[in-house]
Amino acid sequence: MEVRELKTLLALMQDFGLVELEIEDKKGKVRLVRAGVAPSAAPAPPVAASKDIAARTFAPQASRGAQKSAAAANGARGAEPPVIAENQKLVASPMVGTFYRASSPDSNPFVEEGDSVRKGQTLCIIEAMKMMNEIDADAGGRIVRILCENGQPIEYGQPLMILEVG
Amino acid sequence: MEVRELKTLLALMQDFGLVELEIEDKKGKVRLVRAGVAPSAAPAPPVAASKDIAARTFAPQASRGAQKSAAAANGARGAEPPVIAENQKLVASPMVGTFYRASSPDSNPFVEEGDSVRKGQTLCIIEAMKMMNEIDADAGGRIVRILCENGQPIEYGQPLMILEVG
Amino acid sequence: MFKKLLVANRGTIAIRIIRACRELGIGTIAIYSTADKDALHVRIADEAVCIGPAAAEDSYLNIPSIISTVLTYGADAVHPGYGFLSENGDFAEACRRSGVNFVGPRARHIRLMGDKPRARRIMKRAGVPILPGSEGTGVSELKDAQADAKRLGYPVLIKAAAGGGGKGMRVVRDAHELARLFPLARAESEAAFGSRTMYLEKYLERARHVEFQILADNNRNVIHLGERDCSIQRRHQKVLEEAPCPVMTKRLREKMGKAAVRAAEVVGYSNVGTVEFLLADDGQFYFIEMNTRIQVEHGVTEMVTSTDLVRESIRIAAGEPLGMKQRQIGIEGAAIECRIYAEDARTHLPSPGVVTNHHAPGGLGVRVETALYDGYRVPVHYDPLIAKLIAHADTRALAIVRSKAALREYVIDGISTNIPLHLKILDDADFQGGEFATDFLKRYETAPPAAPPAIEHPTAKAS
Amino acid sequence: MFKKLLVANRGTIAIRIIRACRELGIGTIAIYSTADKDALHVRIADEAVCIGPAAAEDSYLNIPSIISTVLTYGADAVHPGYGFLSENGDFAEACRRSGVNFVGPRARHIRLMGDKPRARRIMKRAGVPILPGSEGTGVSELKDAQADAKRLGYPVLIKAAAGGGGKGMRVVRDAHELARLFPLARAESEAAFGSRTMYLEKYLERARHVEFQILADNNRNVIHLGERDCSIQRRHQKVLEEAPCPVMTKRLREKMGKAAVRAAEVVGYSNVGTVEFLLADDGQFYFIEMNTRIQVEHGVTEMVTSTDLVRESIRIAAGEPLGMKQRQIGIEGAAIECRIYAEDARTHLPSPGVVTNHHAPGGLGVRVETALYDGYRVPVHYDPLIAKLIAHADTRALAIVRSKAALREYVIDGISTNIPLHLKILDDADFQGGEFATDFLKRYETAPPAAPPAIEHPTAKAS
Repeated sequence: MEVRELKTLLALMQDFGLVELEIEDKKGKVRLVRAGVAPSAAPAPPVAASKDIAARTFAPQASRGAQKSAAAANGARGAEPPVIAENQKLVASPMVGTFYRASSPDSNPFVEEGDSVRKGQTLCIIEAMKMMNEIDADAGGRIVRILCENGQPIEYGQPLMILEVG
Repeated sequence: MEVRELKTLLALMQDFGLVELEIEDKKGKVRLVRAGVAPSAAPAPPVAASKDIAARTFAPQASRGAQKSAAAANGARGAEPPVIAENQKLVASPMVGTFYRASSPDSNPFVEEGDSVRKGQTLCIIEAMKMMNEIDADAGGRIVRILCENGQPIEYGQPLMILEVG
Repeated sequence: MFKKLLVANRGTIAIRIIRACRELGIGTIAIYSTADKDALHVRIADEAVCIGPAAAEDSYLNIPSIISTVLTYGADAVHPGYGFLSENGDFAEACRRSGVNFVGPRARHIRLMGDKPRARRIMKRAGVPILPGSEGTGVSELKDAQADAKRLGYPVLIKAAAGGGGKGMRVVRDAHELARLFPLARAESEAAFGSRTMYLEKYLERARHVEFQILADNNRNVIHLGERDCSIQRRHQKVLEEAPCPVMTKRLREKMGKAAVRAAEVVGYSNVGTVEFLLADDGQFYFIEMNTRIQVEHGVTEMVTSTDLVRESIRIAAGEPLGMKQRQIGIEGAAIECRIYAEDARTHLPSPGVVTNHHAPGGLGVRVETALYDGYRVPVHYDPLIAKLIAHADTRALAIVRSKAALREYVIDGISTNIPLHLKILDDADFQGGEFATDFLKRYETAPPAAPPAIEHPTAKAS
Repeated sequence: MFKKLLVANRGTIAIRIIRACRELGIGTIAIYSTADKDALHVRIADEAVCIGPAAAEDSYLNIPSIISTVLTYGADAVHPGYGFLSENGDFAEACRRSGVNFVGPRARHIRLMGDKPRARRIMKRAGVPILPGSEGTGVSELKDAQADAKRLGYPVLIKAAAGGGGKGMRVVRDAHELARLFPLARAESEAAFGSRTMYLEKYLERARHVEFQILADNNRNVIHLGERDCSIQRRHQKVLEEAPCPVMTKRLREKMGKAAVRAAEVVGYSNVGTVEFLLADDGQFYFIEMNTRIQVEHGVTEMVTSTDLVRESIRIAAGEPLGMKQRQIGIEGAAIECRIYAEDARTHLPSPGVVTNHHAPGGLGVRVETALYDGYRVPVHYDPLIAKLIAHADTRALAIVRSKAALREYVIDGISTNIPLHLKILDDADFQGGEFATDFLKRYETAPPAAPPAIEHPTAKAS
């Protein structure tokens, strides 16, 4: 099918309260169902897709990718948001800065993957303007995955770790 | 189907209170369900809609309409193609020129609405470059409607009359 | 030259700066709020860093976050664009302290020109004509304002000492109005700038807003690039600008240009700047203020002088000398800029939403600066300026025709814009005759509706 | 001036002409085939008339239909653009006989310059240098061609006497090749132009294609507007053009310009025209042919000379005198035009289909001429030229950088384009150094695939 502006479609789906949208192409079939009608056990629209397509739309036609730094590649914009289970949550950075796993180069990391943590426990440090900002767990649980490398630049809102709650 | 302007279709859905819209193409099948209306035998697909949307897209934002002459307004592009029944056909102009209903200003028109015509009978004249080109009926039947005014400029392919065959 | 420049802005000016950097071989870092993740400036920059949530205070005005981005991602220069932090002395200073170049004047010049009564004093001393107004550091009490107004004679204009953008500005025609509106203006100033200090100026009924573009390098070479006429304003907000000013003479340009250069020289100014004047019917002109940044309307000057002001400002910030001399600057033809706002044509309220169809005009003499694209959602959080359409031609008459033709070709579906207003202006006989002042747009004002209408559903009118 | 002009063309040049008319206050009639009912030129013209079915022979090349439209819808001028009927003497004459102005030279000049051997003879007599080649009216038999080739010495170029656009053209390096390729070239000429008459020219291995823009009014005032370098060609089809030619000197420009003006003067030419030369390594130049219409690449000349060639051609056709003198023409900066074709990057086969996403670049010094819009279906029936991207800057180096940046911002999804090829050219060190000849693009030729691949489903890659 022609997915000319799926991103816009998705926005429109939201705007128009569509609960179902079916497109089958090679020039055939569309089905649109708005809310308030019976068949509504529709799954939530894949919001992430919207972003991907948006990103693709302006993908440079030449190989500008090479110029893109790790920043863009790793940033909230560039990367797929990690998929998490229902009992998991993402620890996101509240600021721009540099990610550190330990309080100093020769200290042990605050946490390792698999570690259990309690609410309020320091998970990592984001250095911003020479200030060391401790990022604490806002719930007890287990660190399932650490998503960033030590010393890596971090955007606002960038996922740092996956925490399994409970 | 052409999903190029699905978003516009969505706007139309809203405007017409559609809750469901199903299109399967290669010029076949449309299903439109309006809110509060029992799903019914859907009317014929509004084929013209696609063209209208295309035309609208670039509708000038200011009142350029005033500058548009009768040519544009009456042309194949500007006007709705007339709706015809299954046993009817359109007589379309094979050339650009001026439409005349009679062979000279003081002659009687070749045909009037309601007249029966036989195959090969002259229906009208298109004058192009001082040449008078007779347009003949390519089937016998009855002239249901004459779509153009005497002396009117005519585009290539512009519908001139509706002929009910048989 | 710089290696990597952080663009501390969004929208059309961010695009403009990124393009200029690309041509200078400078890498670019775009910053963006979470509301702007799909914005065009994010997409065309070499790198892009999310710096905070949608609210401007937490992102585009968030100095610590921006400086942290500079340090973490390794930029050696920052361009502030216009609006946001562009006239914030603290930001310029924070950049300097972080060892990064700020593309703009020194912090003290930003602060000096931001203090309007002080700038007036300096200009007066330097022999640059100013309007009669409050003396000293301004007034914050009604009784002082009343004394000033009495001395000046009505009408007078109340202005915020720390002001800009029309905030805290009121015209008063008698003592009664002054008593009523002074506290209102002061409250507005306090809300917008955190300052109760106001000043009064004699109000000219029919004057044009004429501003001179300044370029100054770090070695005190200062030139001007002629003027722009920005009289077409709605409530002190520019709507349409042009260069040259249609009533300018060579002699007057020389005189006003000299005053503008003097204004920059007297404070030791560097980088781009704009000296704004009121030009009265009798040919007298008066300094209003100096803007210490690139202006929205810089493009019209670029077209008629064949210069690249953003490029020049970056070069100057990198320590390079001015690339041209005053005598090399000529004015070729005429250029008009239409600011395209996402706003309701009738109410002037912002009209955010999804752009369901976008087609920019093009062709000879037509320049478009925009951050729009098909499917882009204009966010509610920021300035509604979505595009600038600049037409350049041999003559002003042709620039007007070219602007109109381009506006008619412009397709922006899904949201409302002020394109119809621009067409009205360009069709206006007085505008075409060059006969207008800052009150021009009042003729197209419609009374605001009783209650502000709900913002229209962005896609409703797409049908 | 004219009241209503019929644009006998489609695509970018139709848009260009409509815009020029709008600026001159002339109404416009677009014509279109049934395949073009949604085309942009149809949408932006004041009126639009469908003149026939998709096949060009039945619509854009259908003289009776076009003349009938002129008479029925009441136009007083016709602009042929380029391609289609632009160099058809019969069409120019049919316009004149119908009492309507043809924007272009007189029919006899079109026919004269269309007869290549005759044009060569006239130029030779007028003292304009020509390449050694066939004498008289050309050759149609192999034995005559063999005699000519022997006299000239190999390599030689076979050309169609009625030719253009690379059709019927072949380089031959020895008698054996001549025997093989002459009948082939002749057959091509017969198919394309209905003429078996060919002529031979000495072939220059490393020469540049340098052409001069001519403007002439009806009072025999002739000027030139400098040159364009169009050496970047693929199989005799121009791909990228620039002004000025990077190796041009002031002295050589004067000399070649004088020859070009002489070429127009000697036949009493009027309106726009282009005199094409080959420029050899040693600085010698040779007349190839004269194009009696506006060229695709006219925009680069407009940028560096600040003229509007389409406007001028319409003014001249309306009987107005030249608006400028030779000494007023200067060359400012450098301009590059990239022709954007809807073609497969590897096979160069046309790539028609629906444009699923369209975003044109913009900003300072960037001019886009296109008939594309978002959702437009590029038809299979016509030339694959879908856009021209023109970058103008102070220097050639900056024009190259600006072109590259703009090409990277250009989004045309759903169909393939030659944008990647342009980026390769602009990145090429020899191109950047100005060191290239008409054989330049051979280095980027890839062997054509064994079998032409099926044209990709236009939307397949959008998903």
